[in-house]
Amino acid sequence: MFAPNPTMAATETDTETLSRLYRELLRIRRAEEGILELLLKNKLSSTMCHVSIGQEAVAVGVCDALEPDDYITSTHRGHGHFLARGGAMSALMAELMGREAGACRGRGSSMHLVDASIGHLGSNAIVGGHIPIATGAALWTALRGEHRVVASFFGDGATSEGIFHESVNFAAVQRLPIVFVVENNQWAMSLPWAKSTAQQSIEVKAEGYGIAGVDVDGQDVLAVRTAARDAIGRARRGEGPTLLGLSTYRFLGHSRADPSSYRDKAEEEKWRLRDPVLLAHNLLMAHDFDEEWFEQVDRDIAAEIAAAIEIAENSPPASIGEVFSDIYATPLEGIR
Amino acid sequence: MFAPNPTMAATETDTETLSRLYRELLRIRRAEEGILELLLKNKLSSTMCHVSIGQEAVAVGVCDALEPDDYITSTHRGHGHFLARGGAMSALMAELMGREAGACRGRGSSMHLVDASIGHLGSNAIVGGHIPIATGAALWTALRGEHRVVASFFGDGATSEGIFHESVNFAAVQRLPIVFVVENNQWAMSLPWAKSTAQQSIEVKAEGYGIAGVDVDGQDVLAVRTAARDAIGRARRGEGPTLLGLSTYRFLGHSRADPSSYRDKAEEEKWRLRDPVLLAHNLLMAHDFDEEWFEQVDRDIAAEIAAAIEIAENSPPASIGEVFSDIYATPLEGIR
Amino acid sequence: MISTLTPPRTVTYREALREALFEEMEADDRVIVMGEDVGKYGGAYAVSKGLLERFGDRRVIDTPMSEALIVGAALGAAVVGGRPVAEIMYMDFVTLTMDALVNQAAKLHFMFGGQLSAPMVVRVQQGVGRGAGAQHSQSLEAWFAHVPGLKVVAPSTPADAKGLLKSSIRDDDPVLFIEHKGLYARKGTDPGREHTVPIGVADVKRPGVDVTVVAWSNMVHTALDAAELLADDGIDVEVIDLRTIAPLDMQTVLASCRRTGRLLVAHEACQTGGLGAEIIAQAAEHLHGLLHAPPRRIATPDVVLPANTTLERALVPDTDAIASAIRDLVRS
Amino acid sequence: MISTLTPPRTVTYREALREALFEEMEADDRVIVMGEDVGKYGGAYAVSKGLLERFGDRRVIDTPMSEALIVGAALGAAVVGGRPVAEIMYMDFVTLTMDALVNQAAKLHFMFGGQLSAPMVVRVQQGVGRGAGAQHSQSLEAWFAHVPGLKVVAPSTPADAKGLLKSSIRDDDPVLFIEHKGLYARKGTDPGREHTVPIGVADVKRPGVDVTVVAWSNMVHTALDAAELLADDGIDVEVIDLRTIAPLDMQTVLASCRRTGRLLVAHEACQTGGLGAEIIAQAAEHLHGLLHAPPRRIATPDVVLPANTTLERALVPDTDAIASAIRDLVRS
Ligand SMILES: Cc1ncc(C[n+]2csc(CCOP(=O)(O)OP(=O)(O)O)c2C)c(N)n1
Ligand SMILES: Cc1ncc(C[n+]2csc(CCOP(=O)(O)OP(=O)(O)O)c2C)c(N)n1
Ligand SMILES: [Mg+2]
Ligand SMILES: [Mg+2]
Repeated sequence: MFAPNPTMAATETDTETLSRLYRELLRIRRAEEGILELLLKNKLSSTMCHVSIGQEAVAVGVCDALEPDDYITSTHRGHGHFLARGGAMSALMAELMGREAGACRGRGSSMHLVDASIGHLGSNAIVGGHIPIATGAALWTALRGEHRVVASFFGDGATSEGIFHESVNFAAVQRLPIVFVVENNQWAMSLPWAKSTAQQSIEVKAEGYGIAGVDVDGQDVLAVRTAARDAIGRARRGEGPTLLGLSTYRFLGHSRADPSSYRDKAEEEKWRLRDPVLLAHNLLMAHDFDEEWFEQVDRDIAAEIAAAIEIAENSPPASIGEVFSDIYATPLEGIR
Repeated sequence: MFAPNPTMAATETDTETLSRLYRELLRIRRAEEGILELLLKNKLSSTMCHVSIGQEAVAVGVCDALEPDDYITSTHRGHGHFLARGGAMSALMAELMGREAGACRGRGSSMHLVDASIGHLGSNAIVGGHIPIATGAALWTALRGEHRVVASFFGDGATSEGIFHESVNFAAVQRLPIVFVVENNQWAMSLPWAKSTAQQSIEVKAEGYGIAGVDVDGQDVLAVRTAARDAIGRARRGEGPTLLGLSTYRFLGHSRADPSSYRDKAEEEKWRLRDPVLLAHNLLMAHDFDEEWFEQVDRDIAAEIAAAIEIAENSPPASIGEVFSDIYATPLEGIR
Repeated sequence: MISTLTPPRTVTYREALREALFEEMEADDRVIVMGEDVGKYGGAYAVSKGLLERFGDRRVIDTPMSEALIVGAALGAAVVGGRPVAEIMYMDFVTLTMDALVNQAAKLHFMFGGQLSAPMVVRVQQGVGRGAGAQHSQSLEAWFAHVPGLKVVAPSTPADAKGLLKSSIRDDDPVLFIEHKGLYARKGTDPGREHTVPIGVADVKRPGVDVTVVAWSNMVHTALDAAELLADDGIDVEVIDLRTIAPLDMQTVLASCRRTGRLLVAHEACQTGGLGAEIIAQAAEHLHGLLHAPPRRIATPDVVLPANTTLERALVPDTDAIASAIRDLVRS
Repeated sequence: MISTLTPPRTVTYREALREALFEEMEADDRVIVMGEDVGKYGGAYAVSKGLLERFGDRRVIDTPMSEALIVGAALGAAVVGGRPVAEIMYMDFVTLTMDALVNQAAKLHFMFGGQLSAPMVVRVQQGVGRGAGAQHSQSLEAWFAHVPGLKVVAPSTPADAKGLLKSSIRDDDPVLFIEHKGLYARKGTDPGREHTVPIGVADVKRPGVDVTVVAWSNMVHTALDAAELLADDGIDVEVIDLRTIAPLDMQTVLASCRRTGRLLVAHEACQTGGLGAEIIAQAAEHLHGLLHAPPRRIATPDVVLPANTTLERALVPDTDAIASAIRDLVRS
């Protein structure tokens, strides 16, 4: 199992990449902070909202390693995956605010984001519910010889679901082009990883399926990206699936109502030191990026978020009429 | 993974044990041959019937290692488990023939056998459906500090079911006193083990759950018994579950209608050489058991089976009236 | 009316459930609680708060995220002597437990010739109110009314919740105990320690002579509110709270309909194939020529629920919708 | 009547399904088949025999025993361009796939704002006839009529089976395609290559004026046999084969009832909460005062099915039982 070390390894000195990744990490962080503000202002259309603050390097590192034609599937905690994959900030904000301009036309809110145009096949409110969907997409793309890869994000908690097992096992037998991304934030609501499983190494779990597996520092965006590239490369070369174990931490509660009182404060503080945004920031500083550059990034992001919220606010609320007509893709005469 | 070797290892010279085991192996073999005859004579109450011919050493070796207070759960191919655990021959025959004297009063037939008085908690027609039941029984007995052990029999096919994963994982986390017996007869209907999973070692699978696991020759009843005793001992000492992988072979089709045309005849013949009854027979011969002894065993078993069938035939058919009153254990006034 | 007596204590639905669990666990050490986050977290809707501290982690068991296992293992524990109360966090996740509930728990007693039984409770929570969306808001009780061997209850008040939970725990059959996310904070009379409510008996929550309204769970309150509204118009509504979904107490419903001559069933589940169909069907079979107006259902239309509180409110029958359905019924 | 014309070819229900799969796979390379033992084994009920040999193992995929994965992966393939036909061996095992069917496939199109759709078919087989017992004989169609977003069909003849399977494969929504173990060997007219049957349209299998009998799947034949019996007594029975379970074609049913004034619904599923309830309920709502007798259901009682062909036969409505129910209805 991965043991977090205090600094991010500067295994990569390509500053263009690093600055791109940093920008994306911060963009997700600020977007979710913005969402929490909207929530406090009662501007969200649903009471369900799970932010990924502290876990951004997982979304950013993996999505950076994907090609445009690839697919992802995501979770109830999926704002970061959506943005990192290239989903529009305004589609996210409008969705959360229940507007027509939202990713799901205001019907899905925080737990259901999607953008088929960029291969985002949907986030899911059933923990594990999307893993077989990702597997099926991988099956299809493999059958067609398309050389696309699927990355399926899910949490540590999801690994205890039967459907995780059925999906990984099938993908292994069929050697499907899929990366199972275990976004291990150490907790599934109040259940610690050690009570989710008696085998905490993802690498060893992968052996149980006869596939590749790795345990990686999920706070180090470069390490995540490197491991993801390896896994995606294997998948694209027809060498089958990987279980990609990324150790990370959810800095806030499970959902807005949760004070995480089941967690040890010392543990929280230890992980706070390994804030993925901070680590990337420090590394850029070490590479002589200056205050001005950071401020410009801040401003760009703030402007993007403000514009997105404005678009959302100007968008009409989700329409009730189409609640009836959009149940089927092929409506039938017979329906009443 | 276990590679079958041509003879049975005489690791145990205790001839009393060996003769007991042989008698039980043969008893199951002959009982199932009898069942196939009844089937051909159209005397069974259901069309569903799966025999375990070729696999007897699994049932016999494991059950011999259990204590009277222990529990088992079983499968659609469960005649052997039922008999080896101590179920009455007449309860089996009467059940298959749909009589009141049957294990389930003639309502369950081949796929649903039970005898609570000997800790047989039921066989199940849903592949994997009983594994969580076994796990729950182990949970209960552990919570109560009873020192009982549960053995849950299931096939290679069942290991692909999500519920296998959820059950083993939970048992591992809770260190439950349970032995998961993988009765690996190489095929799940027409699916070979190699297409069920990309990791064919049960031992390695067990590591993925952080528990003990072994790959054992399932045709060698002594080897099965020894491995089962180890696993049961661990469980009883509070050291948690074991995945017990037993390589065996179903000599006949999946069910009566199946000619197994998907199997290689050479493979079938190779396994026929490793008939568990024959191997035990040979070993006893090597220990100077004589023809007369074997004939006496044959006669005893034939008599037991004939008597059981007679009991069954003299038992009234399952009653229709109680189909209505036995739906609930606590009937309610309000029901109509 | 001013009284000098101490008013009866009130409790919330949540507290009533919690007290039932506490009391039954104290009375019978075979009662255990298991599920996701039922321990320190106290349950997603805070029902099991305090149980871990009182009874310890051998009787209050936090499980991994494995819904099928939760119900299946509860069944296994029940078969060998336990009386487990399993929690499935949202009714929508019951989809993951259908084998254990439907093929195993419901069938085991009969299938095994009466040798085994399954004294277990599966607590779930369903319904709208939080904009929780398509996968966290469904009302699925009708499925389970179609599964012989299960008992299914869906109480609407704290007293019924407590009384039925106690009866469910003491019952020797598998009981699906359906709560509603909109009910937990609702207050009502505290029925006291020894209160039980029999499974299978409906309750007339408001007697009336003009029309029979049948509801259960949260919809009972909407129906009662509608009845209050209509009282001002001189329409006297009888509201029957089914309380038990399976087996159905149709005697109470039919007797009421015979008196009022008019029947409305109100439910939150989508209309087609909902439990309302069964109730209307039995009324039609048994009351031919006795109803003054066609029996009617009011329910959520056959839609996928949006994760959007505004749309949700527009879709699920509210007080006005029920009141106007009743008005139509009385007029016709 | 002797004819010099070649009689139309007959096919079994099983062959009709197989031909539909063959033809659709030939016409559209996006159509794939997946499930347990669908390849060399040819399917537990031999429907997919020959497909593997013709289309290879990239389009005919034997899966491990992982029902939830089968339906979930079919959905994933559908979302990205495939048109999978998944097989679940027994309806009873659909319990293992409910999340994929109910929470995912049925909801995805609406939930994701129309961006995704799920052109997939899940073939299942249900019903009694083999003494297969409590866990291999259930009829569960009613559950799925209560899930907006799904289409559900249950054809009774080879021609309908073929026509509906083709329509289901070409449809852009998830279709649950329900077969019956008692139907596979049944023969009927071969409708030829280009035959399709629209989803959502019931079929009058026998016109009549005295009473409307609604049935589907295997029960249609029992109803037709009963109708033949009664013809000798001068009772002229109209038999409607629903063919589609969801969405229901109630127009056809109600129009028939308006003519006959009498309604019997016959089904193999247990009575309470079955689809018969919905049909009777809609009839009661729409035909108040127009029926000459109370509407009636005949169904398997609310029992756990025994694995015993004798008991099975005694429990499920047969020709005589339906005939006598019709007689009662006509007399009252
Ligand atoms: C099948 C299912 N069970 C339970 C839940 C309730 N729930 C939502 S998120 C969550 C914890 C998930 O943990 P994990 O997979 O580690 O993801 P995280 O929330 O930590 O990102 C739970 C229990 C759910 N949505 N779906
Ligand atoms: C959940 C479920 N899926 C499918 C089946 C149909 N079926 C019955 S036995 C069987 C094969 C089981 O294989 P395995 O677990 O290896 O046991 P074996 O038959 O080889 O003893 C199948 C597919 C079933 N009964 N239950
Ligand atoms: Mg987590
Ligand atoms: Mg096998």
